[in-house]
Amino acid sequence: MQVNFLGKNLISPTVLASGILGNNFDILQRVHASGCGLVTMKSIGPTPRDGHNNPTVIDLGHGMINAVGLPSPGYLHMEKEWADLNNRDFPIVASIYGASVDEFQQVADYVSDKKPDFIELNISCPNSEKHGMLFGTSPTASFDVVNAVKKVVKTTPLIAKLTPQALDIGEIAKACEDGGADAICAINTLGPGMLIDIESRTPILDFKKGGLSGPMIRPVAVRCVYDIFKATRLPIIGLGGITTGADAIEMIMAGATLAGVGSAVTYRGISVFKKITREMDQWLKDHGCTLEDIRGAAH
Amino acid sequence: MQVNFLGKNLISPTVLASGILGNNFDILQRVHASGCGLVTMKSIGPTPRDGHNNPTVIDLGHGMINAVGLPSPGYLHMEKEWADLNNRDFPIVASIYGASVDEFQQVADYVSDKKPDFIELNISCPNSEKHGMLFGTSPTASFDVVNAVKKVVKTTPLIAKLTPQALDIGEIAKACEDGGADAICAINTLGPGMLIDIESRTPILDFKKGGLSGPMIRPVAVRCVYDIFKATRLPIIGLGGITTGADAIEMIMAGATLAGVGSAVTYRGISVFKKITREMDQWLKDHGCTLEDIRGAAH
Amino acid sequence: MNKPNLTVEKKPIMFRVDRTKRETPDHVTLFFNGTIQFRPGQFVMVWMPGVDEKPYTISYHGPKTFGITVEAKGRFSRKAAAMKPGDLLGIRGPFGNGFDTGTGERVCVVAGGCGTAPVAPLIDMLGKDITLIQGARSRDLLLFKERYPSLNGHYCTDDGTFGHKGFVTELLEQAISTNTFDMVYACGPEIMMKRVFDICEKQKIPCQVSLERYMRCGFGACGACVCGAERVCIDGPVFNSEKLRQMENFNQKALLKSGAEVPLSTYASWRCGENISTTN
Amino acid sequence: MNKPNLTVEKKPIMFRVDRTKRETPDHVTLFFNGTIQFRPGQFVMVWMPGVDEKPYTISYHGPKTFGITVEAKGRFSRKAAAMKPGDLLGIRGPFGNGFDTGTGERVCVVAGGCGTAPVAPLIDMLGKDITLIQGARSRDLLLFKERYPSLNGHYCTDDGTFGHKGFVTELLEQAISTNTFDMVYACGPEIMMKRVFDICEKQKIPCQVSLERYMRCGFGACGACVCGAERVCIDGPVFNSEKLRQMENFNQKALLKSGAEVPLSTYASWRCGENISTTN
Ligand SMILES: Cc1cc2nc3c(=O)[nH]c(=O)nc-3n(C[C@H](O)[C@H](O)[C@H](O)COP(=O)(O)OP(=O)(O)OC[C@H]3O[C@@H](n4cnc5c(N)ncnc54)[C@H](O)[C@@H]3O)c2cc1C
Ligand SMILES: Cc1cc2nc3c(=O)[nH]c(=O)nc-3n(C[C@H](O)[C@H](O)[C@H](O)COP(=O)(O)OP(=O)(O)OC[C@H]3O[C@@H](n4cnc5c(N)ncnc54)[C@H](O)[C@@H]3O)c2cc1C
Ligand SMILES: Cc1cc2nc3c(=O)[nH]c(=O)nc-3n(C[C@H](O)[C@H](O)[C@H](O)COP(=O)(O)O)c2cc1C
Ligand SMILES: Cc1cc2nc3c(=O)[nH]c(=O)nc-3n(C[C@H](O)[C@H](O)[C@H](O)COP(=O)(O)O)c2cc1C
Ligand code: FES
Ligand code: FES
Repeated sequence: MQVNFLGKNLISPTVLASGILGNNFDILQRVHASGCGLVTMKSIGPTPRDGHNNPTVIDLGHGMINAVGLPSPGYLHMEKEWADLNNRDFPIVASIYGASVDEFQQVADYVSDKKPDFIELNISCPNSEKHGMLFGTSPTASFDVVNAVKKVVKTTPLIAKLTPQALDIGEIAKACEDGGADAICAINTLGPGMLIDIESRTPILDFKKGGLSGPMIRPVAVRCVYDIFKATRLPIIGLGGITTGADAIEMIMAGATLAGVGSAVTYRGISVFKKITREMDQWLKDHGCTLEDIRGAAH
Repeated sequence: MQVNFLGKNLISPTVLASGILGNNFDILQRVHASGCGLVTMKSIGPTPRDGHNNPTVIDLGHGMINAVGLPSPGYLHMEKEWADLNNRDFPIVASIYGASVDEFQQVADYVSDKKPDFIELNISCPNSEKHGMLFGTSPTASFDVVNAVKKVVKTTPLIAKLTPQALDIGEIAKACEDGGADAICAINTLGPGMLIDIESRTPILDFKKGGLSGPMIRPVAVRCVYDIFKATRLPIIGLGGITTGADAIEMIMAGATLAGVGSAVTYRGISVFKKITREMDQWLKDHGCTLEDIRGAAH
Repeated sequence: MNKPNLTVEKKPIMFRVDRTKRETPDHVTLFFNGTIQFRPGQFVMVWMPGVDEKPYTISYHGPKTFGITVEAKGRFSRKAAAMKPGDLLGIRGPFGNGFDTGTGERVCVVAGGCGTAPVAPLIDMLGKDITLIQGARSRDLLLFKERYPSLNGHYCTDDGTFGHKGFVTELLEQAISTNTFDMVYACGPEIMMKRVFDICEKQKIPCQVSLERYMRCGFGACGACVCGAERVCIDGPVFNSEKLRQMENFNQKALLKSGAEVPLSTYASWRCGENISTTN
Repeated sequence: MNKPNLTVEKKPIMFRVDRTKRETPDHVTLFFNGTIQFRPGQFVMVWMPGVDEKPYTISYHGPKTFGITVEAKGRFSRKAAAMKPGDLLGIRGPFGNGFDTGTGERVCVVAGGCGTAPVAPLIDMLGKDITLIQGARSRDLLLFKERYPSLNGHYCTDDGTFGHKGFVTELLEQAISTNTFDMVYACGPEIMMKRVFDICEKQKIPCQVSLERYMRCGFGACGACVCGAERVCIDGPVFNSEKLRQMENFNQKALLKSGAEVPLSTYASWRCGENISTTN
């Protein structure tokens, strides 16, 4: 089930979300081999960072909560990864983050030289004191960071990853489009939320708060993609709670071009990409239509 | 399990959330008789309003999505209710909404004469084009509406009901406190979200988007109450996904004074209030402590 | 894809109309392929994408099929009655308590107009000594007239074109005078339900009647359907004598879509499309 | 309140330490009242509120009790080893694949240091013709020395205070030369695992070894624990010969907390607290 995304041919309309598995090249390759059309690296930061102590990720059954806290070797300490990237035969998104426009620019400048197929700007992470979400909730800040990065990366297509916490996510998407983004990825985790253990009277996550993902956030993700589709002409990676082919079809009908998958790896294994692709394919066959036919069909 | 809330004695620390059941006095009385400490009327508006067509409420198992759309007879057409209120022997919250500060003032002025124990300002509903949520996401607008209402209601204690969509809910709570609010209720429904039926390619809710409630939003509600507790000294009605006594204890540990219950009526019946109260009571006994002891204990 | 079991799924499950059957000039039954576990008297919320969603009683059920019978009246039901095989509808449910069928051997079933829909599967299930009393405006509007040929049926019409000219309540009084009933089941307009209840109270026969209110959620959350302190969607739609005795609003009051409590006559006028604003 | 079944619950379930047992100067077992369904080799994430959460193998299990055995080394494990009955810990799990126990009659179990913890319930369960080879730094650090008195045990210590002076791998080579094994199970430092694997490869005996990496989620989502393309938490922690042959990073590379891929020796230094920044 080939699809074209910003000029690249993908073997499936499914995308591995950033921060799921993507800690090294080998596992990205395994995910690709499991039928994933486009794999995203764990978000890369300007300097080495450990992230938070455990507990960092808890499964709630109908979704997950996490505050991993943007661990990263830092873009300067990933020679092995950059070398591996050079020998790849499948498309990769490099996700990056920073605490300022300067940092985003600096990381993007370096990373674009390593020639990933796309660079994703994580302007939407709730799990750090100072990175990300601040940008993604302000149209002007979103414009600024995308615009600044666009200047340095020149040809690498840019994907802006947005947060559902934005009051008007359509407006943010439009600002990113104006700033030079080539696509939108939505959504990052929702909330944040908090779990308190009542026996020890302690928040369970070491960072106390964490972002929600998985099936429970899907209605919000679908609404966000719907709003973004209305507000821009950019292709959208619809992400948030997708677990089945039907979920992916729903996201496409909201306006997505590709279907991102994160937490579902937990619920259906790494083969979830193959499974979702097969289920989508079957559905399209049963209904005698193509992905193009149904994109944005719910509008 | 008596508790005191702003000077009123309640038979239980549980509160019926607005918009759940509270369409007439008889059912409020039934909920009270089922062990609920404080019952809230369905939000009352300035003029008669039908709300949205069906589907308006869908159960997703781990929570609900709704866009009822603030139906209301309008405060001028509720003589029967106001008369019933006069003869009550249990405390009641009148929830009100408006599309402007003027409308809030007008409804509050009239309603306070009917002597409910509390007036709740619904500045947080996502299910209408122009009511509510706009206020609850801006500190200045929140201050303005609370302040304006405070001037006309004089003695009726005011509860400001907040939305998790606020970027910094602590800041909003503080603005409400500064405006004269006597308590905070958090949270209203989350999102909004959207469900699309892929066979008909149509959003399922007639209003397309709807707010999420129930177990799936609990982590967000707990985090909001935690943030509000940090930001203000006001008592908090913690609301969002509470279904068991343990859930209520968790909310109290986040900083709530009372535990609001909405969607759980669906999952455990109207007797959920009695059940939760009993479970809380048992837990406190087992742990040899009081509600006071554990309030905010997770901080 | 296999249809999931309706009692587990909570979102509307989409069904294509399998076949339709014109029952009378006003009534059409829509059949669906699917299993549904339900008790007679329970209802489903029927969603017509882009139009609205309304409660309908399950009127037919087989091992692999079920049906609802629609009286073409207003905007929604006219569209529903005009549906063709292959058309899509969403179904949520079943909801409500349904009739309590574990009560006594000799029963009387009273149905008026479209009220025959919920009692049909009741009759299918009871398999007891059943007296059926059914009324309609006119002969050709008598629903399911041929469905129970072996049944002890008493019929009446407003215009006298079939059976007794008059009301089902008259036939009920007559039947009670010559039979001993352990239970009377009834469904029809609320004024008729009230008369049935009064008759049964006088004769000290327990009864169960099915009521109707404007509904939103269907499962007891929103309070749109309250009749006093009872939620018609989940505490009902079937209420027994004991409950009815305490229901002050029975045959008296109902809520409009706005939540305004009005006399039942005002509610009926709204429901009957007399362009009364639902926000009075 | 009854403890929910651990295999269903996903949040940490809180347990109070029921009793503790000092196994050696370095090792303490914490016992909990609760049922846990698990396979030997599986682990749980153990949360000490306000401190951290780390993976520990289940080392004891009974019908109503289970235990973990902690080697007091660093910040977390020292606090854990010092816990008293009544202290609270949160437990998530069990996670991981565990050992495959359906393989052949004659098995050899090789354990080094704290690696004895996961193989103990394996020995309990196997009930086969078992040869145990166990090593430690010194006599008093030999974990569970009295736990399997009837077992065919071969011991070694670094300092020669008990059994053979030397490495378990030497004992393994010896045992292989005089026995036929259908399977070798091993747990211990990764360098020892590599030697065991090499010996088995040479002798064409299949083996299963348990590995260790820094973990976050424990259930295959975050990728923190990857060894090449394998997630140690869910594809492992037990890997068989077939897998090991393809794992280039086995005994070579590991990720630090930051995700930086480093030589195993660097990782070990970090783990051994030599104040190497985890972000290299
Ligand atoms: C528990 C329950 C079970 C039900 N089961 C059935 C069933 O099995 N079959 C069935 O046909 N209906 C049933 N109904 C009624 C059904 O839900 C609709 O109200 C009805 O079909 C009319 O909808 P409408 O959209 O056509 O009317 P609306 O578009 O809602 O507007 C009113 C219009 O409908 C007509 N109308 C609607 N309701 C009534 C009424 N109660 N009395 C008189 N006129 C009315 C009027 O002519 C008017 O034009 C049930 C209702 C409930 C609460
Ligand atoms: C699947 C799995 C199962 C495990 N089962 C057990 C078990 O049953 N029993 C058990 O005791 N541990 C087990 N561990 C290791 C355990 O999770 C911790 O890493 C260990 O207890 C040390 O934690 P710490 O907090 O004390 O060390 P940290 O605070 O994390 O910091 C490092 C410090 O710990 C010491 N240290 C930590 N790890 C090592 C190591 N691998 N080698 C040498 N020194 C180290 C150092 O002395 C140093 O001071 C297991 C790990 C995994 C991945
Ligand atoms: C454990 C975990 C780690 C994540 N790390 C990142 C990250 O580093 N960068 C990022 O942009 N998103 C990160 N996310 C968010 C996901 O990419 C995704 O947006 C989110 O989980 C919603 O998708 P899902 O519901 O399919 O999981 C992370 C999510 C999880 C669960
Ligand atoms: C069907 C429905 C109707 C609601 N109507 C209102 C309303 O009129 N006014 C209001 O302030 N909140 C309304 N809410 C929000 C609830 O009061 C509550 O804030 C929310 O449902 C979260 O609590 P819960 O998870 O316990 O349901 C409504 C919620 C539901 C599910
Ligand atoms: S329809 Fe919602 S409570 Fe009955
Ligand atoms: S610890 Fe998260 S994938 Fe292994």
